[in-house]
Amino acid sequence: MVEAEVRMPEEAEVGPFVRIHVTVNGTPREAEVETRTLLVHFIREELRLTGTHIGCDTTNCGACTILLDGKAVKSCTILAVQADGRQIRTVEGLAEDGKLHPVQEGFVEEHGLQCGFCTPGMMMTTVALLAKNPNPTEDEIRHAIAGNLCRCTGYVNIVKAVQYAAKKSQGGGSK
Amino acid sequence: MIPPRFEYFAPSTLEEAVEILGRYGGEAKVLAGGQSLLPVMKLRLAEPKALVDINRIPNLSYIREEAGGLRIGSTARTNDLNDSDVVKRRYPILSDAAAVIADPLVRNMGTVGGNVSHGDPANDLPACMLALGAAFVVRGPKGTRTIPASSFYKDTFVTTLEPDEILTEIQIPKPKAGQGNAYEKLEKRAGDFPIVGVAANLILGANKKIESAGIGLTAVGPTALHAKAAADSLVGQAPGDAAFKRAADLAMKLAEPVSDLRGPAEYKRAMVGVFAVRALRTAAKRAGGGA
Amino acid sequence: MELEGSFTVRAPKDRVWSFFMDPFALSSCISDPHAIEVVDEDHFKGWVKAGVAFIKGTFTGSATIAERVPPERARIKAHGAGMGSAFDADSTIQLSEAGNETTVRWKADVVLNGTIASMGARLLKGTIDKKTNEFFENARKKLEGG
Amino acid sequence: MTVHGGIGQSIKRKEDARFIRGKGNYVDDVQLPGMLYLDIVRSPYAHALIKYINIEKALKVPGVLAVIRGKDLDAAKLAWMPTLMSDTQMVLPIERVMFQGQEVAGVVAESRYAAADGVAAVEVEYEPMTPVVDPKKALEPGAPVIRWDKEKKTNHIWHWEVGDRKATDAALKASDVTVTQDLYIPRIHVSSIETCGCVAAFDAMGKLTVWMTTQAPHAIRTVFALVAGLPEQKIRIISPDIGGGFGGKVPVYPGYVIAVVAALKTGHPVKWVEDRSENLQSDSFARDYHISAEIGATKDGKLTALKVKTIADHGYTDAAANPSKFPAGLFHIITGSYPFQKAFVEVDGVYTNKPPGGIAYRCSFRVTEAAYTIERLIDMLAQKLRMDPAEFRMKNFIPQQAFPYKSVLGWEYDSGNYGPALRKAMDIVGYEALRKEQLEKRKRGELMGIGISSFTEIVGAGPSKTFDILGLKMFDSCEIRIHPTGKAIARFGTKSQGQGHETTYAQILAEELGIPAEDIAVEEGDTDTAPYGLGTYASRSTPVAGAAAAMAARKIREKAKLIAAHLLEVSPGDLEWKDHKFSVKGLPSKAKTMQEIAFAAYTNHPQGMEAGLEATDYYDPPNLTFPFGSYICVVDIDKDTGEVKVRRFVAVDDCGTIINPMIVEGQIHGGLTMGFAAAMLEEMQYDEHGNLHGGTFMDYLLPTAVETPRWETAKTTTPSPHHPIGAKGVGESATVGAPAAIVNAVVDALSHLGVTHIDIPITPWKVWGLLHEKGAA
Repeated sequence: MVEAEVRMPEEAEVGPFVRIHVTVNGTPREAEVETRTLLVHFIREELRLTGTHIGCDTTNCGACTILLDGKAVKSCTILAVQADGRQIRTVEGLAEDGKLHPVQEGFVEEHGLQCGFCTPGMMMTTVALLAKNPNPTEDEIRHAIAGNLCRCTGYVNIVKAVQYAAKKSQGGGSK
Repeated sequence: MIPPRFEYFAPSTLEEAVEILGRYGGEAKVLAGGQSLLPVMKLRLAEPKALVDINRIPNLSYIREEAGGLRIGSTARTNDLNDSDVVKRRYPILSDAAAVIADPLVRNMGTVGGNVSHGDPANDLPACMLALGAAFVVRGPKGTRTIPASSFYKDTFVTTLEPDEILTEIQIPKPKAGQGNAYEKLEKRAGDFPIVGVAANLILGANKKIESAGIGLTAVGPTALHAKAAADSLVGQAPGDAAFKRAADLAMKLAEPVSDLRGPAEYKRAMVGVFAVRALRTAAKRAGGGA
Repeated sequence: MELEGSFTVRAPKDRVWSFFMDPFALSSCISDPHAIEVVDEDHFKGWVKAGVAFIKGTFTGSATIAERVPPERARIKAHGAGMGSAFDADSTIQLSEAGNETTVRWKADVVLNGTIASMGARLLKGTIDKKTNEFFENARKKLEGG
Repeated sequence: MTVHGGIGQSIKRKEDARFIRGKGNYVDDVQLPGMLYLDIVRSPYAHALIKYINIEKALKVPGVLAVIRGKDLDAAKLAWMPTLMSDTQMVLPIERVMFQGQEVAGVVAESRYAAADGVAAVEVEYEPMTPVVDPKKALEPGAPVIRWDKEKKTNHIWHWEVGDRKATDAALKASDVTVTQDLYIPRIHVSSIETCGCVAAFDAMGKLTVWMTTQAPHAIRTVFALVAGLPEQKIRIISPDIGGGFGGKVPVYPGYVIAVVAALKTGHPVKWVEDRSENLQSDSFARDYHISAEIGATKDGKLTALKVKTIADHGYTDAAANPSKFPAGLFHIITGSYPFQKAFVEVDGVYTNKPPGGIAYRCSFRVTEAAYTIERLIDMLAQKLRMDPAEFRMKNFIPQQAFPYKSVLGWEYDSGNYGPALRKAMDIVGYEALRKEQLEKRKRGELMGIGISSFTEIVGAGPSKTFDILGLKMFDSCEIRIHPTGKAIARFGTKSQGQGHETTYAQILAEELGIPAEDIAVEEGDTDTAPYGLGTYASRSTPVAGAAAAMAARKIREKAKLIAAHLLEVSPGDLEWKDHKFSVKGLPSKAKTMQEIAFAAYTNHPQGMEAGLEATDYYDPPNLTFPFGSYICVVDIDKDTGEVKVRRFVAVDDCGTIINPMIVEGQIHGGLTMGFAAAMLEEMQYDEHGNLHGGTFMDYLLPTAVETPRWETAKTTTPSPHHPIGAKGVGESATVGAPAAIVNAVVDALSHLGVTHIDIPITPWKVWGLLHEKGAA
């Protein structure tokens, strides 16, 4: 048996805490969070929406990308409290009543994912891109996803997936 | 990586914000976009006692042109510069810079005010502000004051902003006829900090000679550098490589880069020359001065 | 990082020497918030809150007078830890008198390890350099003033 | 008649359904009741004595339950653990730290946040020691010996050599032309987007379950049993969804062991997940080979001999995940695609104050180092001989009729056909036209270059006579169960990390059994349910486990044939397996499908025959497979800045029979991108004190979509003669082949200035420096 000092937890002051209200994928949520709680930890551990991932901690990789009031942002570099009163959309909120979002479809059809770890963030960035620019050129797509790192695919098929989604969306697919 | 604990305030007025900053006397930090601050806190290289989130203060994120020129509220996002039509048409240097600041996701959070006031010599906007002769409006306990960009940057992360002052607005003079400007950045990889960056602003007179000029340098000194001598050397000259190369040489002399992961000092110095010429050429073209 | 410098003050060698041997005099040359505690005449410990602007942390550490050749030469080793990092400074001062002036030649070899060296280099480059020079500049001022 | 989802079809991936919904199950998604969090205190020094570790303050941090130190582990004989190369590695140090970022203590707390606060509160006093950073200096007499714990008082770990030194020297001496070159292949980091981590939990019966980011769960279980002395039936390793592996998730990292100890100590499940800087600072690196090579040829351009000397920087312990008998991996594939008569290769392993590891960068055991070296040297020789590099390769390739080909360094290449692959790449890229363009551009003083790499890979470790890891033979396995309704589940000893095993394995089985791929569930990664296997790395899954799938399926067919004969009331000899069913020879209408046979296997099987329809196969490959390819890269260089832009990159790969073309192409895209990253961007730089510069993604730059080239791919198909379905591995070919093509293109652009070599990564300032040196800027 390993010897080391074990100390049982005591009720010491932690925090400070704040109460926040957010709307997540259409559902209002309320919680008490430590002021330093990162939005990504709030989403993953408090809301148990684990589709949003953590890859780098320094706002480089984009695995934690979500939509905050419709804008794609990196939730590892935002405090949960900053999201108070705002709209959050995560990968879990893409499919509507079982129907895949065109972006999700695109990633499957064009083999735009391999290990799947960067995929939710990549898709959220794509959703925001297409909302702003429904018909992006390859160059615009590549620049738009420059803040999302993928180590598996080499991006070629991700670009195709985005183009697929763009076409599909214009063909009346859900937005 | 987890940031240390801190008190959090989200004041709804500037007065309140200034008062809180004062109360913490240098131990509180303004939270705007947080894209530079939070990573440093997560690395525990910064442990402010309190964060003052100014994003809840109304009317602080505008971009509009007035009689005096462009007015940018300090919490306007850097992507707003990309989306702004007036910026694209009349202040293209800001579109140039905004397009190469980190990546689109960071630009959705990062603010213009944060970028110019953070004091990081690798930030792209300060050099542009120096080239444009911008001024920063700051609010403190004693009211507001206006600081010219040229006297704002003191040292790495050190500006003339007092601990209890907040940058509220960036003021850029209205473009004159015959004005053109550009920002050229050399980076190792898309979204990376610059190896070097050069901002250039030119105003051509009726005689097509350069009437006035401004040049700012990124990432080649403890702060963004105001290449005044380089800019002044252009005044009265016809826009063209001869004049541009002379100015570039002066800019290279001013630069004091250090060797690091983004290249050896001598390379960076040389690139200041290359990018000064490139920025000046584009500026001249945009000014309608050919070149 | 090897740093060095020198300054000349209008003060007798002995006074300059005793100044550099006095932990509280030295402590008064550190402009950052700090505290110092004398363990014995050769050993001190304490803390200093150092950095640039908001990028700063508290370093706890110790200093040792490793060598003293009064009133000529002394070697001081300092060590500190904080911000997931550690610094080790090995500095020597060399005094020489000419008329009523004393010249102080100082050398400092400062090594930084850990988070700052590894991840904060871009942020904190040049700080050590500044801090060290600032320290000796303060010493000069005090000696001039006194 | 084809079965749906059979071999050769680009069916969509089964696994995607959960990933695109955010329903993947990665280690950090595992949440258990009462779970605690482990965070790790790390050393700021590359080399230091630990004077004391003060945990008082840490234990006062709210939520912190325990702090684990080396001395605590020592009591349980767990302070040290063996590496895969039978060296020893610290779990937690007792007296010394050996690299910056090394684990020093573990803090266990109720939350991630409390654990991090606890880490910040642990006070460690060190006494700095002189670090050994440069492996060449490490070998100099009088260099500090860093492994104080070893008998042998030197930083030299081992010497390994193969080939005939004398004969090679003689052949080089006799050669009309020789080229000698030093190449440094820098230390790089695999940086899968998911870092490493685990969740360790003991149940009431003392059974340990560990959800772990591992590419080799079965081997890990055995290592845990041997190291911790736990009975193996009481250890369950579950490798859930893995967010990229590329070799970085093969080793046993100290964090895993500390988490298990913490779970044991606290009686709670414990989660440990690295942050990115920990991952970069302490996890397995790749490359770090200091190479001196010499190559010779006759004046008319026939290759004669190759000699290579290498110093391998292993960090403070040899923890390279190599097959045990191959301390330098398969580096002796270095004769590449060419029939050298004489060759000699030697490697010396060296200790330095850097993190341990080696090979973990989407590379099958040092093959990248080999392919890069030979393809660079071939170009340099062509340059010296003033021959076109394509023509020079064509002239020297191992001829098709020579296969199976025995290389002078002892490998038997299973199959190859190199000329057509290169020709195809040349045709696609328009090689001759590009050479014309280059001439014209040079006249105008513009810089463009064309680079070729015609590499030979070696994957599918491996035959049990030579391949084992810590004695475990490198077979792999497949177990199939066919359900009464004709659906099936198949389990494997491997573990996908994005390669799409759930789809490709199902396709092999579909082809072999006549059951549509969508009716076959594929499971991997749970040691309680899956058959034993050595795991997924070094492109071995298709060559080894894929073969096991085919063999197990054929065992099923054997039994199915008897059942079909029983059902059709004919003798088995009258049946043939045709169009994915058993039919009476000459009477195709009299047939039984696998579905009908499966139902009968549970409801109406012949008297005396066991019920059920199951089979397991442990496949011991007779040889490795040797995928190959020819890549052509076209670059343009900005003279003012030294920036290199990859204009085009054409990759022609040959990996034998292709199971799913869509997935194979995806693997190649990814491999090319990692090859590009190593050639252009990535390097782990250490200062003279052993600090890693750039320990985050702010400074360690992975390629983004912007600079990543628009890959153009094509294929030739030369099946492996010894693999049941003729397949070879492909996951790493592109990483192995790409760097040389890029560097060759850059050097080609500058060759007229007298430039003959540039070390990777090719930064703009290196190119700019050369242009200045040659007075061309």
